[in-house]
Amino acid sequence: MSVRVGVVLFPGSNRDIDAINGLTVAGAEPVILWHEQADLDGVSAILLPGGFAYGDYLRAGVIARFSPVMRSVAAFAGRGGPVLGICNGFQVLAEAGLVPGALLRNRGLRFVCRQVSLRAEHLDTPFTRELAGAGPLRMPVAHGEGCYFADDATLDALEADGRVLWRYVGEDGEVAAPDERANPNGSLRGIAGVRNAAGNVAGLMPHPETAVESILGSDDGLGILRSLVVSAREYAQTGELSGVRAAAAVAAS
Amino acid sequence: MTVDAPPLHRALGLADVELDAIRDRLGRDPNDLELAMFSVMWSEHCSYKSSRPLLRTLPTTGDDVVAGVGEQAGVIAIGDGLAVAFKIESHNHPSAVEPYQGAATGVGGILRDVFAMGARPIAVLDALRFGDPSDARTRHLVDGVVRGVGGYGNCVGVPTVGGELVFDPSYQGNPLVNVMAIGLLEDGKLTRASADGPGNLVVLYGSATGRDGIGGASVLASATFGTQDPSKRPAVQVGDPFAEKLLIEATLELIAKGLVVSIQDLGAAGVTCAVSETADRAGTGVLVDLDAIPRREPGLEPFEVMISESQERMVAIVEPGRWEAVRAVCQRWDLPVAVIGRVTEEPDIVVLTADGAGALDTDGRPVEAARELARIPARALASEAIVFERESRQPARRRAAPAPGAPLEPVDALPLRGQDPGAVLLALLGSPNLSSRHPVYEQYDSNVQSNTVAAPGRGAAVLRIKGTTKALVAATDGNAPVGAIDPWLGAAWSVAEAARNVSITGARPLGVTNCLNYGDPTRPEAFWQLAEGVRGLGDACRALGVPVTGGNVSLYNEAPGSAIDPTPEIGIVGLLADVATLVGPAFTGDDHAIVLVGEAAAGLAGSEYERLAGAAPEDGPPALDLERERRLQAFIREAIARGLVGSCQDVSGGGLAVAVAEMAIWGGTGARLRLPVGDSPAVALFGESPSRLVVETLPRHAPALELLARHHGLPVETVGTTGGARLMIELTGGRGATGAAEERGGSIADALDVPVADLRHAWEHGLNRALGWDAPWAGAAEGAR
Amino acid sequence: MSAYRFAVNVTPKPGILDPQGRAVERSLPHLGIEGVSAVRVGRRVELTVDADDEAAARAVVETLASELLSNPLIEAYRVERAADAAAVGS
Amino acid sequence: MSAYRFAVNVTPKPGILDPQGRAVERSLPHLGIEGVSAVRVGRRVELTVDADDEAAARAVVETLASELLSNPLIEAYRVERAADAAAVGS
Ligand SMILES: Nc1ncnc2c1ncn2[C@@H]1O[C@H](COP(=O)(O)OP(=O)(O)O)[C@@H](O)[C@H]1O
Ligand SMILES: [Mg+2]
Repeated sequence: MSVRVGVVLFPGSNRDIDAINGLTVAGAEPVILWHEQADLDGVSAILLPGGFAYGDYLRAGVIARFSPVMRSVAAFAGRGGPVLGICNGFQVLAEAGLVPGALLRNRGLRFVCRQVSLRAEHLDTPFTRELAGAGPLRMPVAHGEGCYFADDATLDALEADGRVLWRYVGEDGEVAAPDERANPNGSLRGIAGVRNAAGNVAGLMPHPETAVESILGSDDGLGILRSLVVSAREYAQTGELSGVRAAAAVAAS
Repeated sequence: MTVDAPPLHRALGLADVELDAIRDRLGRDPNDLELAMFSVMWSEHCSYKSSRPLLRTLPTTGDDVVAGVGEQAGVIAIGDGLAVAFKIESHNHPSAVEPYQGAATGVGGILRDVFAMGARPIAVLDALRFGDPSDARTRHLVDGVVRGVGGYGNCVGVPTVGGELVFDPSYQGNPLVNVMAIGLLEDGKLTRASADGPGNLVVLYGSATGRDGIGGASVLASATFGTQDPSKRPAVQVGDPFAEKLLIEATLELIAKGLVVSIQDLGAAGVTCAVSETADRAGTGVLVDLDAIPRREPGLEPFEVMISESQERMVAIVEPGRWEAVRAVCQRWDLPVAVIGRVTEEPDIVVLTADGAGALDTDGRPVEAARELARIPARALASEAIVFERESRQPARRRAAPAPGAPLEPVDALPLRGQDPGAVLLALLGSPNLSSRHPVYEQYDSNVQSNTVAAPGRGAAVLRIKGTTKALVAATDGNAPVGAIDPWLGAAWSVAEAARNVSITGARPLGVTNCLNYGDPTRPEAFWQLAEGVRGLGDACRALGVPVTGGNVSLYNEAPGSAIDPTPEIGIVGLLADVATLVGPAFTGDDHAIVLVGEAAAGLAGSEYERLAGAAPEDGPPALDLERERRLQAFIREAIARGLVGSCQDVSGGGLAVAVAEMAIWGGTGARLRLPVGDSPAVALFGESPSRLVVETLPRHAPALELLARHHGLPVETVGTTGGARLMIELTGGRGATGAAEERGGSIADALDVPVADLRHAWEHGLNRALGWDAPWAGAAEGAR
Repeated sequence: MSAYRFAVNVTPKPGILDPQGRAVERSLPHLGIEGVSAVRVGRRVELTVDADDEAAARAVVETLASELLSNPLIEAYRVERAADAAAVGS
Repeated sequence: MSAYRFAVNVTPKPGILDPQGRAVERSLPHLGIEGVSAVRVGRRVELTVDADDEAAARAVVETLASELLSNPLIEAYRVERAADAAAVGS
């Protein structure tokens, strides 16, 4: 039986089409979660898709954060359910404080759409467990505000805690510094994606859901979506996720 | 009115004969509101008053054409219960005034034309033309226009998958911004803009109405831009792509649920245009309740409400019983919605007000307090707008094309003398018009919706159609330099090139949309260019068997003292039956055969080589044989279908050398060619004569490929092999020789010999350098806004 | 109830990267402008609040500024009364 | 020479559509906020000018504001002295 994965639809979301396609290819049953609904329709994982929720006016992701559905998403995350935010979805999660850091305007002050290379930093998480190796993974970025920022202490803590999940890498496989072309937006320490302290909520700027078929230029993103689907299935069956920490441990850390 | 004040009709841009024609149609004098409505509807932009007689000559029919010229967008059936809708439109003048918003609202407008027909927009292409890239004003325009196209398209979630960017001095005072949109619709969802059914409601939904673009249609499209009358400065329209995204979803939902009789977008001339055109198509009229139109600000005059060009609005014709359901859909998408009128049998547009209290009762009858502000027959505003037979005069020609078969003159000997042809190739690849456009298209989301098989950068865009094996292939092309010399040739050439770009992927061209960018039609020379352009467009489409399904005419592209070169912009969509057979333009491997189909013709005029090396005054552009072009395209489609083609590129800007260099750069492998030089190495290497292809094939397939080409009556020769890290082209057997060889006294031409890495470097960095975008402060001003 | 017009100035916090501010600084030489430094680009939001008194109105603005208009991780804000209390259509 | 700190407030002109302002207004119900209207979203640019006197400094800011920081077709600007004259590191 295929597992139900929610795709949150805000006014202005536009990669919902891609998310639905990607999840379908990855073997899940996508379920649209309208921004005004509080009920999560029994989904076992949630994907916040890309786009421009509320036009990204003011600041990407900020208005969407106040939608009724986001209260339910936060509660679902609090219960340990797997949540993945992609691009605008990452921005919404960051604005909502569900993942650490902020996404600033791209350092080059222009929207950037091109293929990038990612390296997965950990392969034992709900979002990377199905990856064959660390990478490099080829997939597109498409955003104007994707420069990952947190203060140095926070960054150190994230790294020490294993919460940096993906980084931009150059052709040599090395992490791309903020001023290198392989780092499309100037993100600090090449960070493309992170997760929360418990480990069940993650966000990334690149688009694995658009890189799920070789005809689209790459299927390297499939491993990330499959990981989410496997995690959803596990969560549906056991109410827990492997590779995450119990809430008590998080509170203590 | 004081004696000195110009009469109102002239202030609105209407000529005296037009006022007479209006009196004629009304049987009385128009009042001021009526005059304002006529002035926007009879603008060139809405009425096509100069071009309509020409456009009637175009071939517009085809077996699969579901909707064509006269509709908001052309629609062609593609099987599997699907159809494709597409259309191109200009936003030149607004973009010259305010590049970001001009371009952004251009994208918004053309998308509305497509989804108003019931199609989900799946792609945008932008064809852009500017003056000198080193000029500060040009840079400001490029930066703003590109940000505007991206800012809008990215937000609405429609990928921008192709287009053009050309720099030429003729656009210095008058940039061109043409945008094409493509949509996909299911059979049975086609929705026409026709106000059928007297008694039905006229529903306005989308953004509220403000003072945006008042008079923009008439002032911008009908007056020469740049005259210094500040009162003609239109209010700039600001686009709201977020509102457009909601409008797309709401409109498609209304259509999917079968809630509307008809839909039309609001563009130029606003409510006036939408109600008069929809009524005219149905032979009905509309009672407009002015009071019911939602406003963004207080104090709007009736004429402002009627002609405002506020963006992101649509009009739907709705049966009364469906109104509540329509309202619910709009409210779900958070869009203001209101009943603003009723369809009537009496074929007049009647504007009513009860001083803000609502002029129509719930049954659609005028309330007692209602006053009639305007009454005009719908057809007088729309299909029976005035038409002018403009005077046409051929200017003394600057240069003529050499007659077909004329001996090849070495007109190029001078520029090339003493030059290593490799250096010329590097200069061409790094030039503003031929270098990689990635600094521009990387600012566009090109893969949202997960359909993009071939993204911008390498020839035509390819979009797979989910749930089928099919793909759509799309391109825009417009050749102005050739058209400046011979406007017939420029237009026919543009069609040939656009169609060729589709055919070389293996796809069959379905239909053509076009944007005719020309000068002031009241100048006989400019009108002649337009007439010749339309003739060339029609001839080429007939010869290639591709119908014209729509388009747009943009006239008065003149800055004080200069007109643009005539620029017929062709947008084309083709269908690939099986996306697995798609052929790209990048070399696919080493030791493959390189086959040249077609042969070089004389003439370097209008080429990028000429732009670089200077013009030879006695030279003309090469000829175009439309019948040969048809056979060439039939040949390549057949060759691809039979699996004989590894990669294919047509010879266009920069000539054969640039075509092969691109294939090498993109494929990451070099090549070695021996090229019959004829009499002119420059013509052989850099000439842009049409109807030629470079085809890569497996060595064992080369004989079959050659045979097939001969079957189609095409000259063909295997000229080389792929592989290695360099591009080497030996020139053989000609009288002329490249300069370097001559200087050594040799009679055998030099080889062109350049590492592919150098070619790539020149090609990748050229545009950033030309625009100054490689400087650390690049784009600062615009970016900081 | 009266109408009070406020402005909220949102600026990047000290130490936070401000590429827009830097871009402005870098472009100054090309405009022939000298002596300008420490450019910071932020947002300004003007709004009208209907409330019983100014304190109540200001409380609404503070909520809005801290929860919606600024991101405390990266931005600071300041609320001020705006001179032109006249409401402007949006 | 002294250092003067200024702020330039750039706002959409009256009558010009302000999609950002509209979006903020429409999101307020989600925040449970009432009574807010006429929201206009613009930019605020703060900068330090080294000049002989305040008039000279202000002249520089005016040039900058009209030529670089605002788009006169759709935006209005106002220059003001910024309270915190202390330069903030960018
Ligand atoms: N150059 C052209 N070639 C063919 N058809 C054209 C051309 N220009 C305009 N048309 C057709 O005339 C009709 C009116 O054009 P236009 O006013 O631009 O459309 P719309 O009202 O949908 O914006 C459309 O059907 C359009 O396709
Ligand atoms: Mg239209």
